[in-house]
Amino acid sequence: MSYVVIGNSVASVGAIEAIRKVDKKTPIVVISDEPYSVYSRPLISEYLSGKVGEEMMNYRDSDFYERNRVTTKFNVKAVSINSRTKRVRLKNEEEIEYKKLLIATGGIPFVPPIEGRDKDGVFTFTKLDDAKRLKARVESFNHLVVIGAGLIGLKVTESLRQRGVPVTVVELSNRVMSTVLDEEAGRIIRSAIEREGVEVITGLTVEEITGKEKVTGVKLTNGNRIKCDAVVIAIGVIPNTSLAKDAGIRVNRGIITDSTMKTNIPHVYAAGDVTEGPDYLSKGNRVFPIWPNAYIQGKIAGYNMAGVKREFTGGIAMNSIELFGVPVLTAGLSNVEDENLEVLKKSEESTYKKNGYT
Amino acid sequence: MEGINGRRNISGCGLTGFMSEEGRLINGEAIIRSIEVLHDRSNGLGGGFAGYGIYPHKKDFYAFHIMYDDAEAKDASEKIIEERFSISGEEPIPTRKVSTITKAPILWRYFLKPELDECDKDISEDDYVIETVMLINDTIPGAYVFSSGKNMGAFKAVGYPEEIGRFYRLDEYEGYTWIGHGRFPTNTPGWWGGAHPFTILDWAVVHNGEISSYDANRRYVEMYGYKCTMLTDTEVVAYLLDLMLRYHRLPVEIACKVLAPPFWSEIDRLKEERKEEGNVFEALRQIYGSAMLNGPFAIIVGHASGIIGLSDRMKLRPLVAGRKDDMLFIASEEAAIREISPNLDILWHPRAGEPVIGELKRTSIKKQAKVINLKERIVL
Amino acid sequence: MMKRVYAKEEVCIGCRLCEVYCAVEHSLSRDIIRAYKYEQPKPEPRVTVEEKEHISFALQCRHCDEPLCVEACITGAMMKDESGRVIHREEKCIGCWTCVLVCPYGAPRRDLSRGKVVKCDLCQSTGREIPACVEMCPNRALVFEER
Amino acid sequence: MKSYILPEFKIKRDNERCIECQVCVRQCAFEVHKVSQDGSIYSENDKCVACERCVTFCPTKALTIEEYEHYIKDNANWTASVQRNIWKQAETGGVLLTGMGNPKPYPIYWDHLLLNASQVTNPSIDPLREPMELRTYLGSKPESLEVEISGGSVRLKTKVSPQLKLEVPIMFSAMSFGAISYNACEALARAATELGTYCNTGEGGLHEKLYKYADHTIVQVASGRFGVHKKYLEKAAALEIKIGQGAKPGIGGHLPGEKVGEEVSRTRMIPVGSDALSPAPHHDIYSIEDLSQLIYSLKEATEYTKPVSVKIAAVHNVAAISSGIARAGADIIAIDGFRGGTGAAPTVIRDNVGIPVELAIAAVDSRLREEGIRNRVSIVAAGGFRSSADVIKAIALGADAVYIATAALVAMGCHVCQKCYTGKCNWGIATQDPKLSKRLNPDIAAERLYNLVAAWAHEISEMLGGMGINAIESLKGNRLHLRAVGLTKEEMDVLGVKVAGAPLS
Repeated sequence: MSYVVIGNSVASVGAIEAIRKVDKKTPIVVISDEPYSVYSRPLISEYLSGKVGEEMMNYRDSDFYERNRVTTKFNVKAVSINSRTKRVRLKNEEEIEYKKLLIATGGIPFVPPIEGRDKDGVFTFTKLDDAKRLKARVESFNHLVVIGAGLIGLKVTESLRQRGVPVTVVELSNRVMSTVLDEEAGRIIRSAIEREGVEVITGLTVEEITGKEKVTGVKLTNGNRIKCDAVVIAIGVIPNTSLAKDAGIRVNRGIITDSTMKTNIPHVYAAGDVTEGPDYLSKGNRVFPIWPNAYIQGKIAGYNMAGVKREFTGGIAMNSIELFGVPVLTAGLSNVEDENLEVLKKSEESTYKKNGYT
Repeated sequence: MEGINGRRNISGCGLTGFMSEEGRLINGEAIIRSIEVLHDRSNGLGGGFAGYGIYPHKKDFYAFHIMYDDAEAKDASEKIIEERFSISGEEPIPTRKVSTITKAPILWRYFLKPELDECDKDISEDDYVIETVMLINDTIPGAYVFSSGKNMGAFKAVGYPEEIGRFYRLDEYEGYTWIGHGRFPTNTPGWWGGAHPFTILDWAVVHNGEISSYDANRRYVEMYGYKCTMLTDTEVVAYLLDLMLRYHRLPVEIACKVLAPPFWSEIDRLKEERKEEGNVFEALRQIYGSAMLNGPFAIIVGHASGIIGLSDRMKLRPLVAGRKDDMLFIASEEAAIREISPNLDILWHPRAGEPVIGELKRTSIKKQAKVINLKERIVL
Repeated sequence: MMKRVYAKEEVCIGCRLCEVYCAVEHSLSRDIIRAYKYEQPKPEPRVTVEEKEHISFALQCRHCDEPLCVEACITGAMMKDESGRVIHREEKCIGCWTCVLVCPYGAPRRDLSRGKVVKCDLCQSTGREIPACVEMCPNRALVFEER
Repeated sequence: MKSYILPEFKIKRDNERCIECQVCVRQCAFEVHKVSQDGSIYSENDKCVACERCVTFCPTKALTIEEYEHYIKDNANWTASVQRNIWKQAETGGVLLTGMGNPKPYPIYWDHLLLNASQVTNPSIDPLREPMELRTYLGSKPESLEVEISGGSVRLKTKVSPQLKLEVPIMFSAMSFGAISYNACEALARAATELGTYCNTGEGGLHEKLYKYADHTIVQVASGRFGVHKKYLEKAAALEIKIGQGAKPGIGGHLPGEKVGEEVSRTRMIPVGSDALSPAPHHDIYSIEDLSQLIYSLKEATEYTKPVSVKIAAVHNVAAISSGIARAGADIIAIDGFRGGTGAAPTVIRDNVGIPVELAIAAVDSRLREEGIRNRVSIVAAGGFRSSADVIKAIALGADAVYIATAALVAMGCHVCQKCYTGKCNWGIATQDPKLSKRLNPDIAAERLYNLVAAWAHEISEMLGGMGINAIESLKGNRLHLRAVGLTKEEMDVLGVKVAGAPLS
């Protein structure tokens, strides 16, 4: 019997590396509906911009699976889990029995029910294939609208700008990266974006994507229209929990795990963007769709699957990203107003620092 | 002393000595024969002898052997002697003509009894004698007392030792202990007084080597009233022995361990194994550090009750010893012993710093030095 | 067990020569004057002296047993090699500074001229047995040992 | 008041070599080097004391310190330093202070004494092949020993008073915690322990953390009695009553309050920040019999288990004074010559009071021998020993051992800038500033001290071997192994040596 991992991104790698630290023998099977060896998902915007080529996307060296004695089942979707027989059924009818199972299916883009969202020229941007699809056609676009000025939205915007495509960003909240940045920081980023010739519209969103089959424009909630030939919906990701739900695993927003990353079903673990794991700050559970968190959860899951008890001490939101030449580093509750917090701010020419202390 | 006299001599020499522990008297010819073998170890610039038991008829008198450059020195010295002693006899030291022995000084001997006056009451006769010897040697130019013990005498001159022995007619003396020396001084033409042995009271020392510690030793003994008029390292050995054995009453083995002490590493080891003994040697080096003889040496020391042979603690100069019946032989070369006792019971090469001690068993002479039975000799 | 660089605060004199020699060691010419005066980009040290009043110590990558930088690195540029060193493969670094964010010691440094992170490699890349900062510390305030 | 004092030194910075790493800026406690607004580095000459810290630490050797060239009209009397001193006093009205030993060009007798060596007649000894003994015992020796031999065993009947065992006849002279940093004290104590010799607390008390080196520590009882308590006397191998110091005979000491921090305060048992004033005389010693009382009080207090040393400055009447000290019951007399160092002394005293230690040792050794009491005390010579040659010559003159301090400081890094009294020692030695004192890593300093003394010991062994001597005691007072060059008859008489080339007697 094997360790079976569904999903092949960073949480999966974390689990494999942890398992192999303590268990060199038991086979590991990795199932992925993508055809690729593990790649760096955050790099897809760099791939789009051309800054990195496909070979640079590899997150681990090419001998990673071999060295860790991992059997890969790529380009095939896991369709169901039978927790009673401890089997995973693949779309190609194959069934794999597991000793321990890790669900690391990640997130899927959140696409709100905007009218016209099925038209040709509407993209999401979370996987390499998304980037490839967009990249294949990017030269042909005259104007692009990005919905959402969060991390993904702004990264895709930056990449598109670097490819010379005029872009308009539409953000429902009153500032960019509103979940992590305060107003002052948001202003700094916004002006950096605008300096690059990108139009940023806040406080509004797209009500409708217009065009017959192909996108020709968007209509905003204030009635304004913007002409464009493509739209990237980058509002956020939500946990990809359908497989788990069908197997009777307890799911809230994400798969609920304990501190050992175990679900409510014996022998089944979850890690990464699909989970709703312990939160360090609130002491509750929370989805943390961020890269380091996914690795650590994967690692914790891996150790526990291999019989070494390790606990996840809770995730902390953190991000480091460079946007339009401005490095942005945030960690913890970077955007809360709480009078119990002592906040130190330091603003110089080109830097803005803010530290909160309890 | 005039001219080159008294310069410290650097020398490499032949030594020999023997004794009858039973006190049998042996003709002086034996010591001449023994030293003659070592002819090549001397260069004709000095030699000498000391014999013990040679003046049985005057055994209670201090026998002074004095060399005078001139009559003036003799007069001045005799004035001192007359003031301080009653003279039981005086005469020239008998010599015979030997063609190679020339430029002899006036050689005179006296048999003396100290006359201590009121203010000398505190000091012993021996000290009184030493004081007199120092006084003459230090203050009378051209006079030199080269022998001052009882029932013993030193004989020394410039020349090859065997010639010197014949010059002094040693074949006419009989003694139970004899020591002899042939010199090879390297830097000074011999002066008669500079020849070995060096003596004080009945201590007579013959020596091969150079004492690098000389000035440390000299300044040490001078603290106790000795005057190193000769500025020779051999002289200082005589005074050190007198100081340690007569004044400090150290056992003779112990005094030898002062002159040639064990290395600290050996003492440290000894302290672990035999603490008391280790403590003794540690204290010896602490207290008598200035009396240690450093540099290469082998010495033979004669005294009224015995003979001592000793080499430096690295044995940079040769010393060999042998026994035949009650006879103990010590010499720088085996040949000097074999010459007079071909069939030895035993012959050995003492280790560095290990003393060879001979002791007169039937002595009528009650000497101050503590007498130690040879069987009790401690060997490190 | 692996050898690491440890600081002895009590004898760190805050001279920052470790920084100087580290930068030189990782420069192109490895000659102090050339490196500082003529090389572009300027060589960056991988060690920083932290200092406040009389307290000072040199800090560089701790080569953690479970390095957060390796876990957090989004490109796989950071890795822990078999000897235990945390190695940063600059060719895979895109300058996202996530390692800078997550490192509890503040060890990775930004080389802004190249847009890459630089960090201590225990002088592995330069073939030294004892890291330059340790060997050149004039007051033995750095030691390279197993603990 | 406008100061007329011109700088003494000039910093030269080779801009071709300066990499602007700012090491010099960070290393200079006198704040000579500064970073200007544009990031370039400049130096203020007038603050420089020529301690060479920056020069030594500059990684590119871009710095040199030179004498500041200012024209003083050629004059043998009114030299630049004379004028500078007058300006300083005219501007402050104070006593000129200085540190370290007398720098004036008085004759150095060591350099007029030459050692002997064996040739042909007497084999020299190779210390690499043969044992070479430098072990020395300090303490009062009885005139003779009584040894009993019986039944093949020997026994010592004389009780020998306590002796200090030195594996090498070089000790570290008194330097107080306060005058020097804790790290310097620790380094000295550790080196002394490893070398099998002794360090000396000076009058600064003994820091508790150094109690573990007690077996290699001589504790001083000086006029201020700082840090003297029961435990202090217990945690010592020997006790030393300090009467005087070569750098400042006849005057007391003054440790400014700024140097009296927590640790110094606790060790010296005085309040933090208070000046530590050592009176010029001991207020309970006004004559030799008072000294005797103190000697015996200390012996009583330590139950006659430790030797008691008395340290005096070498002054004109040193021989007679030493005789008195020996007769007062001291086991060791330490004689500190006029080149001995100090943490702080009035310049005029340091440069003009006392006599050379060479003459002092010779005079004292001769005098004690004349009086027949040389055994009763050991003589330790101190004050300006620069090399193993000085040490061996001192022993040949009659010293049992020597104290070194300036050489020890130099070994640890001191560059003899003479600014000890400022407390800003850039080498971390003569300072209590935690930022500066940590510059002296005791590991390194102890190693350097060890190396220095080991090297000297090795050289002494070589020289001894050359003289055909394999135990240091055979050189003690062995003045025949010394010959004089360029000295007057009177000087040679005091030294008890002959002119080079004269015959052996």
